[in-house]
Amino acid sequence: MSHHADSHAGHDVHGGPKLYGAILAGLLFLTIVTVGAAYVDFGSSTINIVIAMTIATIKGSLVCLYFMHLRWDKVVNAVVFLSSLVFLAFFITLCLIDVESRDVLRPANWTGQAPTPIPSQVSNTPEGIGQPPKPLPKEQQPATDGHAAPPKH
Amino acid sequence: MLPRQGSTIAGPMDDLYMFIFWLSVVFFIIIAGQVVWFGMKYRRRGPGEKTPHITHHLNLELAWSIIPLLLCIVLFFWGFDGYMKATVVPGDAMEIQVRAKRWQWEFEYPDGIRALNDLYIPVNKKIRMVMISDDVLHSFWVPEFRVKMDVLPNRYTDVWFESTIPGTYNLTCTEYCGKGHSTMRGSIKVLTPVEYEDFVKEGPPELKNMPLRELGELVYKSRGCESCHSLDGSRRDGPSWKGIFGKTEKFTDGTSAVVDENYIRESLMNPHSKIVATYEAVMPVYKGLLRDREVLGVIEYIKSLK
Amino acid sequence: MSQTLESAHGHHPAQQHHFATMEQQFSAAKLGMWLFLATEILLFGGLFVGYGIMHNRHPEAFVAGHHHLQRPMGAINTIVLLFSSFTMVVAVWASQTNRKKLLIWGLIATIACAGIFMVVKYFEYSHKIHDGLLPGKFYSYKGPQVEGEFMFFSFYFMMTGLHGFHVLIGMIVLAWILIRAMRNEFSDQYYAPVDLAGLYWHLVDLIWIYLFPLLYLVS
Amino acid sequence: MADVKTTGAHVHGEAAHHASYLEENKGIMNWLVTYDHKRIGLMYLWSVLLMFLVGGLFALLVRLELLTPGEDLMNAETYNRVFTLHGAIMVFLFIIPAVPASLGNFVLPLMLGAKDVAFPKLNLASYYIYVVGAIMAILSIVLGGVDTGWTFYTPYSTSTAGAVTLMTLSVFVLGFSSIFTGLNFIATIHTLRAPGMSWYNLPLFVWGTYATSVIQVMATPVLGITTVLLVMERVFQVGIFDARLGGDPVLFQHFFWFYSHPAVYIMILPGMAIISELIPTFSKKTIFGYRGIAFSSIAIALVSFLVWAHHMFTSGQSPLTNAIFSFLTFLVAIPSGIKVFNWTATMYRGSISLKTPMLYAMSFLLLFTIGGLTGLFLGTLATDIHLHDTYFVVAHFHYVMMGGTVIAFIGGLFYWWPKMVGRMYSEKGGALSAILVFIGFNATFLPQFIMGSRGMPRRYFTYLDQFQPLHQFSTVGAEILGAGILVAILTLVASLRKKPDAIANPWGGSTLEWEAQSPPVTHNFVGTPVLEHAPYDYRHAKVEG
Repeated sequence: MSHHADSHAGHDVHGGPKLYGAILAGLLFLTIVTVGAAYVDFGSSTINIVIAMTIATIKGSLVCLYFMHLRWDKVVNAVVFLSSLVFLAFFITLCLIDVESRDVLRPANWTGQAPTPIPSQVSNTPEGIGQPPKPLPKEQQPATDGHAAPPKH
Repeated sequence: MLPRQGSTIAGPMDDLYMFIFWLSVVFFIIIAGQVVWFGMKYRRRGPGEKTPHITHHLNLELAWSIIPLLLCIVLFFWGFDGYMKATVVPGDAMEIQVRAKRWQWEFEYPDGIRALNDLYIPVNKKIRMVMISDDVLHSFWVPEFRVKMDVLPNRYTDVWFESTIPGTYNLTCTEYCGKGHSTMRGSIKVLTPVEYEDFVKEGPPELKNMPLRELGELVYKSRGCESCHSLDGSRRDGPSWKGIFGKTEKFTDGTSAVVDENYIRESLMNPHSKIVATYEAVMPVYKGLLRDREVLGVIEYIKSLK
Repeated sequence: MSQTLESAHGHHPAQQHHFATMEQQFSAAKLGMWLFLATEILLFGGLFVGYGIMHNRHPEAFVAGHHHLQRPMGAINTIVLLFSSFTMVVAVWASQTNRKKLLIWGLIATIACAGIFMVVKYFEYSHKIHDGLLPGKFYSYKGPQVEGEFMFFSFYFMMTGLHGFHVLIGMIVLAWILIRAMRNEFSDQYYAPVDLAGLYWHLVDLIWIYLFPLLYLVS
Repeated sequence: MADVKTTGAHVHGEAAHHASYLEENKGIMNWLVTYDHKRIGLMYLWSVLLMFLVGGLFALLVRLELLTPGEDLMNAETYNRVFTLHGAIMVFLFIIPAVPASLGNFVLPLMLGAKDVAFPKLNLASYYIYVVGAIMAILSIVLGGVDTGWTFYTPYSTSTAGAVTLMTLSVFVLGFSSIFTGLNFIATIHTLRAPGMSWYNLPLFVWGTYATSVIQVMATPVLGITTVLLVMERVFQVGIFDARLGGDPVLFQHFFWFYSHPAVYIMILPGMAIISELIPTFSKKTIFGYRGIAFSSIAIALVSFLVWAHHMFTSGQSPLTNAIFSFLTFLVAIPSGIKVFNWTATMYRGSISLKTPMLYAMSFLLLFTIGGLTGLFLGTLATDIHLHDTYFVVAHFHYVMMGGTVIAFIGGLFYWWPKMVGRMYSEKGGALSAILVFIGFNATFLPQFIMGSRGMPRRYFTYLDQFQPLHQFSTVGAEILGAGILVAILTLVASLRKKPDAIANPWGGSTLEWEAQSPPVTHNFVGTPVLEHAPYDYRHAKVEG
């Protein structure tokens, strides 16, 4: 590590208010672009999200590289930071692969439709999915093993 | 080591199992043999012993990286093949609906017959179980068929098998589901085609000829009556059956009635119409779950409990 | 490594006994901070994964839910946070170059921005609470809505809540740094605490850069 | 032995004894606020050993209950709580911190020639966070118990009664303790290596601990957020894991295993790291394939993040996901295999001394091999369908966790004990414990492979009569195993009553910690150690043991 003339601790001083100001201007500009892009439909929701996330990633990179000094920092710190992103990417991708591919490899007679549920006194058919839960009255709160009351719709 | 092979997929799956088993035995003997043999042969004799300075051996290291890797790839494809065969349902399977709830298995045949815990199926016929859970996760496992699949709430999962030998097979829950997890058992009775027809008409063969009182006792033990109704007069979630026949019961709505054949039948079919005072309406509805003869059996059994 | 054996400049009072040099101490501290930031990313990451999967499952509900958020408020907060990052990085630069006044004012500006952020958040939250747009079983919004819309608010509150918590922690840390700066503890010889607090603050900003489009600009 | 030049007066054999870290600043208060990594390591050691005994007690209760089918000792609800606590305590309070936080804390800076870890205060904080987490976990037993299994699967965990919320929060807290330990070690290894100690001169224990720390830092935060989401689901019903509200219970399993599979390697990698020290020392021979072992640790750490869903082959996740994860699972098997082969190759033509630590190391090799090979049955899709959630799985992971990690931990404890307390223990006691543990362990868990294959599901309070003989065999084995552990602990404790008699390097070890006196002084070395030879280079050895 080279020793900078005015830094006895051995660290170079990088950037300065001018550079940081320029980065801030860039970030603000990109914020306007993101908000603007949100009002435009680029065809599909996937493309819209990809565009929004791309802009966010550019902004994030500017913050990391300049505000967080990664551009000038030791490589190991960048590796640490990037590996957290890589593991996160694995997490997201593999979870999405599962959720998106469930039932894809089903046999020919599987139509992808849920089969008719068994008629039963206790209604637990998928109808009513996605309704907000209602607060349970006190005595119905999960209390005894195995008889927790499901939120009633 | 493995239970008997009761389905068409059991054979191929066991071949793979035995392959991995012998592969493991070979590797274990190699490694354990070295450890024990080196431990004896190169045991330290004195304090000044010198040892050779061997740091690595590239070819040897490559060999024991690549050979296991190749074996693992073989295992993966073999296992994947077996998995697809075991999980992709053939198109011509008979569908049986399964509803798992703590802690019992409910089945429904295509023609609407329902059964609790005991499933009767014809031999040599592809069966697809379409499963859903009422509460928490369960898992459907028949060890002798080598099939297992979790049962989820609000989502259907399926499992299929084709049994090859008539007989009785255990069904167990393998996803932890609470207090009754280890008794959440069922049985799958594989019938010959003739027996199966008979079953569709008249119910399970061994029950057909059973004396009514014995049949009633069986129902008491196998259909969950036991958990709420005692036989010795002690209080559980429902009234004890001891000496109940002929007694006059008071109900929560203030009325009362004598416990007779009709009352017992009504309590089974439509239990919530009359609730005995001081008890709660927790009795499940047995309409469609019990055959006529089983209802008679329960009545006879209750009569016999003096 | 050869220089690490002896320090040519004697010991700085802030140097701990187990480090040979200030440089070694600084790079250890910085690496430690980056590792901590990595854990923060994975902590928030779990929420992002949950959001992504539930968004895929109930897309209409998430779009409908986000219409209850006020984009201008979100945009203002984005600008406020970006600006605070700027003042923070200037403060770090000031401490590296012995500009004590600028350091103090930079820190004050950063804390002030964080305060503005929290005030805006307070108004947003009270608006939601008033409308009954609360997470989980407390959701009681009665107006027209799409099935599953309550789940958007579960995520809205969990994600902004965890982020807001980090802003609060950041304010406390920065206030502590400010006090130390006013006591003249930092110089071009020793500015690690300012630098590390800055890294933390930029991460809080970084996460908001993603939260803003995900929550306010869903399409 | 790595030749070390020390600038102080420390010379082998005739060194003046300096006041050790145990003798300086005595008094309980000095211990409780110490920043010394050795003292913190010892405090961790007593804590994890206590937790090990508690968890072991629960294990014996489980085995006793299973002596016969039906209810004998406890009812089903109690049984469920007991096995949950056994699992949760053993995993979160014992195995995960066991090697890194106790032995690692003590040994790692010594091996690096450092005076302490990079962040001593954080080290102490991490210990107290652990204590708080442990107290919360114990409190949850008193406040209603937990019966979810250590895996907290939803929707059971979100609907059952008891102190699940408190237990979950305890796991959250313990996670931070683990993160801070890992973070501290990574920074230490990067910045505090002795002069001359390049990455390829690091002892393999350090490589293993480094790989472990990477997982601790990168995976544990996901456990943190998972527990937060679980608590949110329980308290607010936010809906993410609740199928009735449009959530996905299988998603919880993804979240949980994204941490908990790498966590399996948090548990086993330090065990492997210890074995990589024991085998060369007691074979008095340089390690075979240093780079192979070092890189396989890193490879395991990285690939371990990509295999989590192999716990979910029958969970209802997609067949495509099953295929991907089955394949990746096989990839993680290779580096483990490489290590085992390298260890046995190290013994080849060595001068093998069958001291207690080596007996444990050899047990490890046999048991871990069984554990690893039985993993093949479970990684293979078709056979996993049959074996998933059975006693086969129970036996498999006990072979890895107990037969692997715990055996290595005890071996490491015997190895570094003289360094830690300055006393030699009775070799007879040590050898007896190693043999009892080996026999007891196999008697306990080998029958469980057979039971699982034959149809015995796990987490069962009662079982079919056909399994009774095997269950009884297993229970008897567990008693022998328990006795072996007890003998080990008594042997170590008995040595404390003697006068200090350990020399600096009783085993002829080649890594830097053996250069410090036994027990070391507060700042580890008198003078600054400089490494001149690679570790495990026995050509330069001056044999003492």
